[in-house]
Amino acid sequence: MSKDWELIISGSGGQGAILAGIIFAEAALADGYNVIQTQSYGPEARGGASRSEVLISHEELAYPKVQDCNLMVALTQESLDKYGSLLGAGGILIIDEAIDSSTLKTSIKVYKAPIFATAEKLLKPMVANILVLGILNAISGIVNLEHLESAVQARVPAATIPLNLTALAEGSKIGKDLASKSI
Amino acid sequence: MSKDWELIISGSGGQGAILAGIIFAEAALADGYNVIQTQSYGPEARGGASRSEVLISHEELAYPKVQDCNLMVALTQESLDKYGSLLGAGGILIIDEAIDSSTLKTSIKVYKAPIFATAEKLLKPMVANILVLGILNAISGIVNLEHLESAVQARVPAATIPLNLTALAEGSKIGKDLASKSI
Amino acid sequence: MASKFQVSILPKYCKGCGICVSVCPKQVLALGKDKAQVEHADQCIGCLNCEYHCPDFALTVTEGGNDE
Amino acid sequence: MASKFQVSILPKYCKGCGICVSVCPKQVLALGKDKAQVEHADQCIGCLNCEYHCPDFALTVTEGGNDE
Amino acid sequence: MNYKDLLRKDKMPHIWCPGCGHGMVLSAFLRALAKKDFDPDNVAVISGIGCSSRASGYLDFNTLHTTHGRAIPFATGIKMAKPGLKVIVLTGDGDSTAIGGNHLIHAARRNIELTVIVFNNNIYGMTSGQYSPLTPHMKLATTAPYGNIDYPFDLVNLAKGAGATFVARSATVQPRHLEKVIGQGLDHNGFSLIEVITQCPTYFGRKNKMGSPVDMLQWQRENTSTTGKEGTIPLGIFAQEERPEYGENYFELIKTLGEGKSGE
Amino acid sequence: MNYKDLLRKDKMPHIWCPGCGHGMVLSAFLRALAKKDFDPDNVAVISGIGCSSRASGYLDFNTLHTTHGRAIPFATGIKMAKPGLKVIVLTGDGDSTAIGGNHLIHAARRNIELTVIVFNNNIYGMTSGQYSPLTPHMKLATTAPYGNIDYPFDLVNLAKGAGATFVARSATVQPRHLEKVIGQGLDHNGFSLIEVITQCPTYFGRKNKMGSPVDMLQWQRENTSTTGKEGTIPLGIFAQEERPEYGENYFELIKTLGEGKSGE
Amino acid sequence: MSKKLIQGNEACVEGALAAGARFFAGYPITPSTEIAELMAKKLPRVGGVFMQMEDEIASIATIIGASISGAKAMTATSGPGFSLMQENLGFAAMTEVPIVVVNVTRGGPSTGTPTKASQGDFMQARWGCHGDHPIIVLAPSSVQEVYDLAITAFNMSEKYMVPVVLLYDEVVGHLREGVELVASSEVLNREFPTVAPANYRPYATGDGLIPKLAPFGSGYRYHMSGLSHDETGFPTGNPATIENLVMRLNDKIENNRKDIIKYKAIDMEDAEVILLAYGSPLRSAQQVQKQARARGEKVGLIQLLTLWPFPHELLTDVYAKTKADFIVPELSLGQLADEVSKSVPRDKITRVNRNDGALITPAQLEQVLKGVM
Amino acid sequence: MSKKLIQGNEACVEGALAAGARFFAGYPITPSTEIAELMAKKLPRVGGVFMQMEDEIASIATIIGASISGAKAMTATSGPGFSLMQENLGFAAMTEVPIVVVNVTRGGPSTGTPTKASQGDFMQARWGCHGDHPIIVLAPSSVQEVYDLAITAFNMSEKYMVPVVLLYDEVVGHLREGVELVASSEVLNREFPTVAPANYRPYATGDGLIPKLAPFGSGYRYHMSGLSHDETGFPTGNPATIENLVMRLNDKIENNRKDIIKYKAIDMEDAEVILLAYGSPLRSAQQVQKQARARGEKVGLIQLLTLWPFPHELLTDVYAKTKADFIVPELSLGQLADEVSKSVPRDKITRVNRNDGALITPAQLEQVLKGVM
Ligand SMILES: Cc1ncc(C[n+]2csc(CCOP(=O)(O)OP(=O)(O)O)c2C)c(N)n1
Ligand SMILES: Cc1ncc(C[n+]2csc(CCOP(=O)(O)OP(=O)(O)O)c2C)c(N)n1
Ligand code: SF4
Ligand code: SF4
Ligand code: SF4
Ligand code: SF4
Repeated sequence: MSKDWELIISGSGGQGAILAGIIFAEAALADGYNVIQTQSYGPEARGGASRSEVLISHEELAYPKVQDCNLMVALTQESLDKYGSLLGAGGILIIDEAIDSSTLKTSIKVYKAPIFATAEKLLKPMVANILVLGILNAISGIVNLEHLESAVQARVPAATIPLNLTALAEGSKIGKDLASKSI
Repeated sequence: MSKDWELIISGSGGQGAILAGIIFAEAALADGYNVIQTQSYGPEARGGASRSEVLISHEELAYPKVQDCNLMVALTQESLDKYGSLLGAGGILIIDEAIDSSTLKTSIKVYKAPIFATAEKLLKPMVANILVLGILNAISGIVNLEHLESAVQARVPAATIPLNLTALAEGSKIGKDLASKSI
Repeated sequence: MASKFQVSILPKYCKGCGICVSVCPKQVLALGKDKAQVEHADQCIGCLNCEYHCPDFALTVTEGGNDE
Repeated sequence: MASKFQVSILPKYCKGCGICVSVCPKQVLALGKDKAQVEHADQCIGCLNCEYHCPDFALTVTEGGNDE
Repeated sequence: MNYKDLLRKDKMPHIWCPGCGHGMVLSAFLRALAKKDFDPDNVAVISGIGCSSRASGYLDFNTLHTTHGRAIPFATGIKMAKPGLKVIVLTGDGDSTAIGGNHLIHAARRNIELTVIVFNNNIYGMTSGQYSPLTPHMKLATTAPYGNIDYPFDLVNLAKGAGATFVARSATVQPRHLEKVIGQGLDHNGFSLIEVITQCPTYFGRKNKMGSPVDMLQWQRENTSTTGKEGTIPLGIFAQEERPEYGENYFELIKTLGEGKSGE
Repeated sequence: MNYKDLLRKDKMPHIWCPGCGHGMVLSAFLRALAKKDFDPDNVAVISGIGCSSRASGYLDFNTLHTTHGRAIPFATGIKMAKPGLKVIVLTGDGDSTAIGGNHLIHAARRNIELTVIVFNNNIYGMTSGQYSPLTPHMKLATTAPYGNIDYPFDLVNLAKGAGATFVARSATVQPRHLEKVIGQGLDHNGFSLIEVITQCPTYFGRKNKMGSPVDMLQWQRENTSTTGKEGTIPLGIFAQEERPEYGENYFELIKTLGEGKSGE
Repeated sequence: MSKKLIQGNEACVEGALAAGARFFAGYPITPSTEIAELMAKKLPRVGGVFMQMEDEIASIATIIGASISGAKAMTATSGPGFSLMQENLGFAAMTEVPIVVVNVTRGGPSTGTPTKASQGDFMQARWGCHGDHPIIVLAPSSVQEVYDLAITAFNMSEKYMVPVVLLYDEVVGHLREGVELVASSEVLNREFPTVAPANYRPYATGDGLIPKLAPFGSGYRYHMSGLSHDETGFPTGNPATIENLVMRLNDKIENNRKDIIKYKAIDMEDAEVILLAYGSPLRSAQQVQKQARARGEKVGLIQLLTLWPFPHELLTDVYAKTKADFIVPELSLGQLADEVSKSVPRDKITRVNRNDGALITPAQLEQVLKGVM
Repeated sequence: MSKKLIQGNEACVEGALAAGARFFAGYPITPSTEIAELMAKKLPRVGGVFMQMEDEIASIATIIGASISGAKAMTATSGPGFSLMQENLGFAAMTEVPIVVVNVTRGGPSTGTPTKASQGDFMQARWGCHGDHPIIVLAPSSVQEVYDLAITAFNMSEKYMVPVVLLYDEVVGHLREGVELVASSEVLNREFPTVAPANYRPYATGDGLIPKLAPFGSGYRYHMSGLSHDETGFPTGNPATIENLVMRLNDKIENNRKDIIKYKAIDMEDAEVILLAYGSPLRSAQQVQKQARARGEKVGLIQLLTLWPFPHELLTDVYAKTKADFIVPELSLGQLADEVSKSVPRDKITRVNRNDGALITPAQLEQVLKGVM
């Protein structure tokens, strides 16, 4: 049974990696995929590094966790160091330009993007998680952008919707750029 | 397997039926018997009619409750009405002279004694339970009187020892009388 | 002299604790064999002490006395 | 003018909450990138506010100052 | 309505020992209740486990005999799911202040409308005479054969400290006072607690050589007072305060949300 | 002895969030303790479950991290089986007044020598921000999305009402005051309770828009007072009373029995 | 209707509300807390009551009280809190008050590993309480099943007047999947008495086994007690009455096993190996079973949806027909496999156990399957 | 030494004191209360501590604390209180603190029939607690055995650093028999660490399975937690460490089954029918077995003294050798028989159940035996 996408989004607590996973899963669901989203907590109820997993497939899904990760976003060096090895050969990795990915399997397609610089530019570093979704989707082309937009609108605080949609658009732009360059 | 004696002492709460059973069991234990003493409570933790059972045997005892009662003391009409039917054919029954035992099996040997009148005479109706032990033992001849005396001494409040020993002696006297008469 | 009040005791309820006897200001009640009983019905002044102190709902004091 | 007091910060412990900065009467401390740091060591009067308020046991104020 | 008509007559006489004060508390409670115009169908009486907690079974209302110590949370659920019910908790000193102590203080804190009547006989009667959190220091009990080294709660202080808005104490020797304060408790809009000093002649009395039930009442007469007599246990109302009731607050919230007045 | 030497350095930094007041309480506690001449081998620190209850793990004593709400009875057993130990309970407002409320009032009643320090951050931190019995009326929490309709305990009143012989309240914004009252609590012969107002910026602060940890301390500064300023939460010592300690009473009894002075 | 992406715990709330739950009392505990938090948000909006109690004992007592007043009531907790609820769970069973208790399981023993999944409470869910009486335990493995079984839990609870436990592990509670929020089964409500109040005997069940308990305040005044009681609800010491009561409590569940026991059995006919599981290990088993069939291996799958009463008749039957080997993956030391061993010979059961908080992966199961085939 | 006539509950106190128990904390409950009352009288006379606590939760927490300070500590309760103790029973198992919990069982469910015997807590004694970990449960059937097994309970508890439950029914607790108050086995004490405090890791068991826990205040400063922990006692999230811990807790009991499992098997060699029981039904079984043998019938008797871990190896072995029919009398709905059915085919087990508070009489058993022979 083939799973189209097995995605991991990781970061440090508070960066919104989990929310990003949920939004992407919701968009994929709207797209007609079967999806499962899970997250890992540390041994404590709160704090620590966080990780969101999303399975996206047109087939029925059973086991709810990533088995062969083929798509990864890591928002911090620490989270890449911790989870990078889960990304299989030929997988896609999206990271900030400041992150070092030199120790990963060479077959991995690494997309380095100015994630935090751009988010900072929008004056709100906390939108990095949404911005990266734009990049991710532009590169992977998994879901319909409209569904992604609706999912963002449904899941972020009402007051921050415009800002987050801008971030998503910025991300899409960056993603398209990167995708075109990498061809 | 033969059990020498299966004794039930019953009365209303506060009459000391349970204590009497314990004392008799203790005396029998000192006599070298195997003994088991049990008691029944009502559905409540307190109050109601009470009943003490004593098994006395030279063989090992297993089942701890009376199966074939052959010896019974009933301190009230109510308790005789309730438990009298447990006394088997040929069994011995000891009751106060005021109690009616006409509905029992005819093979039962009924000994009616002036239990409460005598106790009253000793000025303490509450010694009826010890007094009846004297009667019981004189009639059944189960234990050595000395052991019964020691058991009484060990189990009643220190201040009441002399009184209770008197009651025991009175009982023995009455019992011997009755026994001799019934021959 | 008949009292205006009647004190009735439900023997089925009464447990003979003697509290009513002790709280009656007029010695109307006495403890019989195991139960309270009315001894001097005519003395009752209807103060209700006995009924209100009875733990067993055994006592009822009613106005109207003996002619009821 | 060197202070009689030395303020040392354990960066491993400091979580950058900024409380020490806020309670220092002499603006000795400042929040750097994610961690508190000593900015005006010479101003310290040894009041211990910073150390006593630090939730992370990251601050130690010792007498003896720079010559230690 | 005659208060005795609120009894389940077919369950009488009750199981309490001769001279036990629990029946006197029950009598005063029924007299107080009979004076209000509650429909018995809308009265629920909840109790825990103990001699005192057997009280619920004798009353012709909706009655619930729960687990030891938990009458108050059961009552809380009954009340919140059907706020129109008048909910009364009849409980012992052990039931309410030992195993049930936490629920007592939290119900007081919430100010939920329950009338809690504590039958305080200073002992665990049902289990035959162990000391309770209200057994006075150095009194005897089966588990305090050398005298109780624990100190008791002052239940009035405890309830007040927990935030109860109505707190009273009375005694079986004062049946009219008792009836009156229970009545006031029943009228209170919020949590009300009435501690009733009552006698257990069978265990507390016997263990502590206090004599007959009549003697125990005499002891109460000498050692309690409604006028604050020095050296006695004070009887009376010790807190009576208006504070919005828990259910009122809650159903107000539902209303507000329903009207869309308050969002998240 | 330097108070920081009482920490288990290999366990540091601790798990608490940036700006969490729990570390400030711990610091004041260690400073107070370091001034006494306890042998660390004879100090036992017991805690329940919660962010605050993680405190025990950082301390180089005999430390026990128990179940939620039960630190006090565990501590009671430790103390009574080895009366020479100095036994301290570090606990949260949820741990000690919600699930653990009964044990708290009973330990206070018994007057057993335990020093109980309640880290009161007005919320359940460990489970991510539900309201606690000390969350003020109408404040927000994850389980009070429309404002908390419960009323909080006044913990000082509750402890006093239960019979505690030493009761104090301080706040993290007053580290010297805090250290002092903890020190006095440690010296007290009997049950001592110190409520400490502390900040949870992550949940209570964020939910109630109280700003940064620095802002939350400012809030404390404005809303607490050691001098009884009108409209503020009073800090200070609210009960300090001599009453024979539970263990003293007990071991005295053993002695008396041993000398055959008292029979049954 | 389109699917919504929601979490297991969210589905639990949605299911409960769809079933008519209007009362929740609880005490927060990881990993169940989202249920309380969502209930706090949603219940007041539908006129229901949410209460956060002082502890788990108060929580269960309060919902029993609420149900006695006629509300459909629920609480949610995890292992430590579930342990504290046992005494009053037994009270609800004894007095026959319908309630639903959700236990979202985490790693034990004791406080254990609160944020990780485990199935260590399998036996406790049935036997945690003193005294002898059955209850019903349902175990969803997907978010959709959490929703569906939450409704079923209330339905069975009302139908059989019995507490029902909804048991699922942290992974099921926290994963998000697309769910159709449409009740797949009709909502059932307890039956009310029809006799006149004067003739009402609450526990007189006539020919049936299930009492019709009138909500308090509905005009039927009666007595309820956790003591052994007779048909009127009053305490009894009569042995025959007590035996009748205990047997009826047992029979009302045991005699309805067919209706209560839910499971899915896939590809049984020719199965040589059967994977048997519930909860998150079931998900791995599903994948492996599919993969194995795709490879042409004769592997079947049994998913338990009802854990208690345990479907011994099913297993006995399946084993008799197939003589298959059973593989039983579980996040515990073997509680499930032990229970299976009452119906399937011990040496036909291969146990796959994991107690470290991690899941049993499909890869791990494939390994085991290889060994067995 | 001559025999003394004492009650089961009294023998429990005497045994505990003989084993070195010096701490009791409890909360009264029928039919266990005599234990607390006697402890209150006796402990202060031997320098021990008696405390009556506010509830059963405090009771068990307090004795665990006392044991952590080095005392041999005990509590006693009955069903409702035992239910309340479950959470902290698990804590003691997890932190490996020796304690003895006595459960004198009464009729359930719920408050049930407090003054009558029952065996409805058989499964709960093993599975009442959340999480997965074994404990030891011992079951005396006579007053002498109460005394002896109270000592054994403390011994096993100290030896294996595990909570031990002493389980007996109301009849055993209240009957009086002649007892020899002489310890039949040596008194064991937990081992103390010998390493220097600086090198002490409380849960490092080396080649063995049992930790050496230093009492608080003995110069070893360490941390204990109910969270999953490593050898130092501190919380861990490491899966391998957690798995090791859970397995060690299991193995320290399971690997010592031989030492822990006590039973009496009488007349097995040629047995065609075997009576299997514990507690008061055992007494009837004893009588019936004797009577049957006297009649020349090939009837054997197995008395369980250790209930948990359950002696499956014994039963498997006996069944393999004898192919006998089993008669299992019990005061419950069949919990014991169900457990037996893991080792003996279901259709070889005849159940004799009684739930009305009365005992299974020898006459009743004789009837059943007649049917089986
Ligand atoms: C969980 C639990 N623990 C203990 C008991 C035993 N028990 C029944 S009633 C009672 C004490 C009752 O005392 P109190 O509430 O003061 O009532 P009283 O009998 O004195 O009126 C106890 C300890 C129980 N039933 N359940
Ligand atoms: C029996 C039980 N119920 C619930 C929990 C979940 N729980 C863990 S900590 C906690 C609350 C902690 O709050 P508090 O004591 O105020 O400490 P804080 O985290 O705020 O410092 C809860 C409810 C638990 N561990 N055990
Ligand atoms: S009403 Fe008063 S006067 Fe009359 S009998 Fe009763 S107590 Fe006596
Ligand atoms: S000791 Fe006082 S003056 Fe010095 S840095 Fe700290 S707060 Fe500032
Ligand atoms: S034991 Fe005490 S409390 Fe119970 S009924 Fe008797 S006198 Fe009343
Ligand atoms: S959640 Fe709150 S209480 Fe817990 S560590 Fe963070 S700030 Fe402190």
